[in-house]
Amino acid sequence: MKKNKLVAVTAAAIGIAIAAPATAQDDTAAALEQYRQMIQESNPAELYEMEGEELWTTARGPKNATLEQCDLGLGPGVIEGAYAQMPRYFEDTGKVQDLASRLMTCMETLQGIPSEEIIDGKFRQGERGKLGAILAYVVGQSRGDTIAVDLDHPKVKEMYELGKQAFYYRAGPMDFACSTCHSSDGKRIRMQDLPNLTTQEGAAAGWGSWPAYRVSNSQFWTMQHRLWDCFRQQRVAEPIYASEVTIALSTYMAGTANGGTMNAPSAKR
Amino acid sequence: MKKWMIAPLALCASVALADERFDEMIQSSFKPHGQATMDRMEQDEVQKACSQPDAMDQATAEKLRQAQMETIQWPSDGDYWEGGDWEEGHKIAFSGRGMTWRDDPEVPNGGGCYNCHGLDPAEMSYGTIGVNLQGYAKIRGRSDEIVKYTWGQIYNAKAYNVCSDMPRNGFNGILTEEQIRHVMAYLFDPESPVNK
Amino acid sequence: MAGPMRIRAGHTDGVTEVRVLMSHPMETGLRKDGDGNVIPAHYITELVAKHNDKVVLNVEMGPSVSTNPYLSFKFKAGAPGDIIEVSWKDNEGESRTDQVEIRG
Amino acid sequence: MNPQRRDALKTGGGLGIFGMLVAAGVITPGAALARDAKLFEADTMAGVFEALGIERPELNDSVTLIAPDIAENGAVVPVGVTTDLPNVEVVSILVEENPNKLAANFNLPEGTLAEVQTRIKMRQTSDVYALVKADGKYYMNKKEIKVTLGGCGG
Repeated sequence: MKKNKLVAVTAAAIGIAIAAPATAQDDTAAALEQYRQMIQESNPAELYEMEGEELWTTARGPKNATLEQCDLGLGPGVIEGAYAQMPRYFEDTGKVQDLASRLMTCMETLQGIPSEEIIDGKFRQGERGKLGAILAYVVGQSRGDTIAVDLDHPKVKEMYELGKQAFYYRAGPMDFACSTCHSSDGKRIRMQDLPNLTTQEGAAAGWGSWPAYRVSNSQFWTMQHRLWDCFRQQRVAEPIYASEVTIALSTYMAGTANGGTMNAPSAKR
Repeated sequence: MKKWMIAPLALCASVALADERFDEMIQSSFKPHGQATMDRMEQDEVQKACSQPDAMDQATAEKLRQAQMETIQWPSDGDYWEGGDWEEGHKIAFSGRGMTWRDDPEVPNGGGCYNCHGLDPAEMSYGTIGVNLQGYAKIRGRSDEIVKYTWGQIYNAKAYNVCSDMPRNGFNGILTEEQIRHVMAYLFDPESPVNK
Repeated sequence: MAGPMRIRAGHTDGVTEVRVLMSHPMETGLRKDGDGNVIPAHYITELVAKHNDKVVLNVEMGPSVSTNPYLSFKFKAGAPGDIIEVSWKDNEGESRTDQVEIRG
Repeated sequence: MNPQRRDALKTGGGLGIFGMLVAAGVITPGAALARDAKLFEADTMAGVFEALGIERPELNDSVTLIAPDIAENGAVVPVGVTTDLPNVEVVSILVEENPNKLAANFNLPEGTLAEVQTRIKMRQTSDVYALVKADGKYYMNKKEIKVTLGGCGG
């Protein structure tokens, strides 16, 4: 019996719209919140989850195998709740892995799809694009689950600390670090609210809502894609797909978010 | 006083090891792309000192700050804003383009001011990382002191607060002297919507 | 080839509510790609929804319906287990049909 | 259990449902295949009414347009239309400031409720109109939706 974790849709969108206040300019924030809630309904990310589910069970690659034996940390083939505990340490690779890098391992070992093809590829295209859809499906199977990254594991803790250091690492011609935008409450860039990723609450809001369908460009973005674009806007060099710094930062965010709830894939501006 | 500044010797060894591990991670995790080359991963002394979650000691901060003050190039002809065009300044304030691996370095950069600051009170879409600058000169006036400070702040914000979140626009070549003058006009010109 | 639609149909108190999410770029023909070339218009022009064999909705669309279009509607009929079938076609002649059972 | 049939008719070649429906006489070829292009190409509100052969309807509170006051991004603006008017035949959504005004026409057969939702693109802040044809007459209401700029432009 497969757990249907897609959001239960109600007529909430209509209710919210009618209930929305329309008074002073201070209500801009309330109006934006109303908009954000409305776009969560029937999120197009579901289309990617559907595609990912199909890819999970389709025999592919040089080995013509499915991903159904992929071990995401809870045993081969166990998907439900797996993402809420990632990144985690994997004995077989001897590494702390986020979901993207773990799926890359599974695609290589089970299906024979070389990881280089994904690392050297482009977001939303080819095997990296397919990995994104599979990731959407896997993440959706942790919807509503509590974020629980094992910071007691020394390897995970080490990655967390490296991620924290990377978070505060200022560099490039604009002197930006992740912390420039994401270390205090209530800030925004333009109209975009910035979660304070140094607090449990902020990290849970941030980590717990990625990956996401971005309505601004009608694209499904993974956390790898999100981090890549953050670094672009920091004006530093380009992070390599699934590189250590991306996993370290993910571990820092997820670890800080521990106790929060996974609400992804979500829909974002 | 912060631990990383006055760490006992015994701790220094492990800190150094951790730093080596960290540097290794940075070096192996990035690649050059367009104008965003690997040297951008190297830190200068200000970036290094400001990459800690906690504030540094005051003496160190003051020394670094003064060194940054020395970098400021004041307008060559003494024209801080009168010769600037607030409409050009608006475009620069509005544009966030430039310096990413996607941008052509030959095209002038934007200042990205609206990303962090409110300026024109009629513009709804502004960030809040920096202070709100709506009505800038209307509120603060146009004394020599405030005009000079504003130029310096845009040119190198680290000369006033060494770990400021604001980019060093002039010092790091993000904006040209002429562009800074336009942004200054956007802030000081009575005709600018910022002061309406 | 366009991906499958996500269709959900639920029945309460004599009314069936249908929500459809389609995978489609809905290009307006007004956008340019990175090289400055106009991206040709490519959008769904029409959608038909059927309950068993009866048409319950027919929508004509222009390119200003959002990418990956979503729509919802309700009709007074249907029962759990009945079939809802939704079809669309676009300005390039591409089309797609998917089905779902009404849930109780 | 998954209620979605993945192996459902993937309209390979052939006529697909449109052809079948036309063949079965369920819908006329005109209704199914020849969308009123003139209506969708109208680039003024007046042009839309002209294409429909009607006078511009007065605003009327019997029609409700449900939409956010502010759309953070104009690429996706959720809009819904409801009305208590009886015998609703068509519900249309129009955006005054878009290049082409008409976004969508919902043709509602008998039994389908006048309660529809979709998502539209908006180029800029604009009045959005819900136009309803009921019992052969047209009724209209509007709501202004503000569209903010977003992102850093980086």
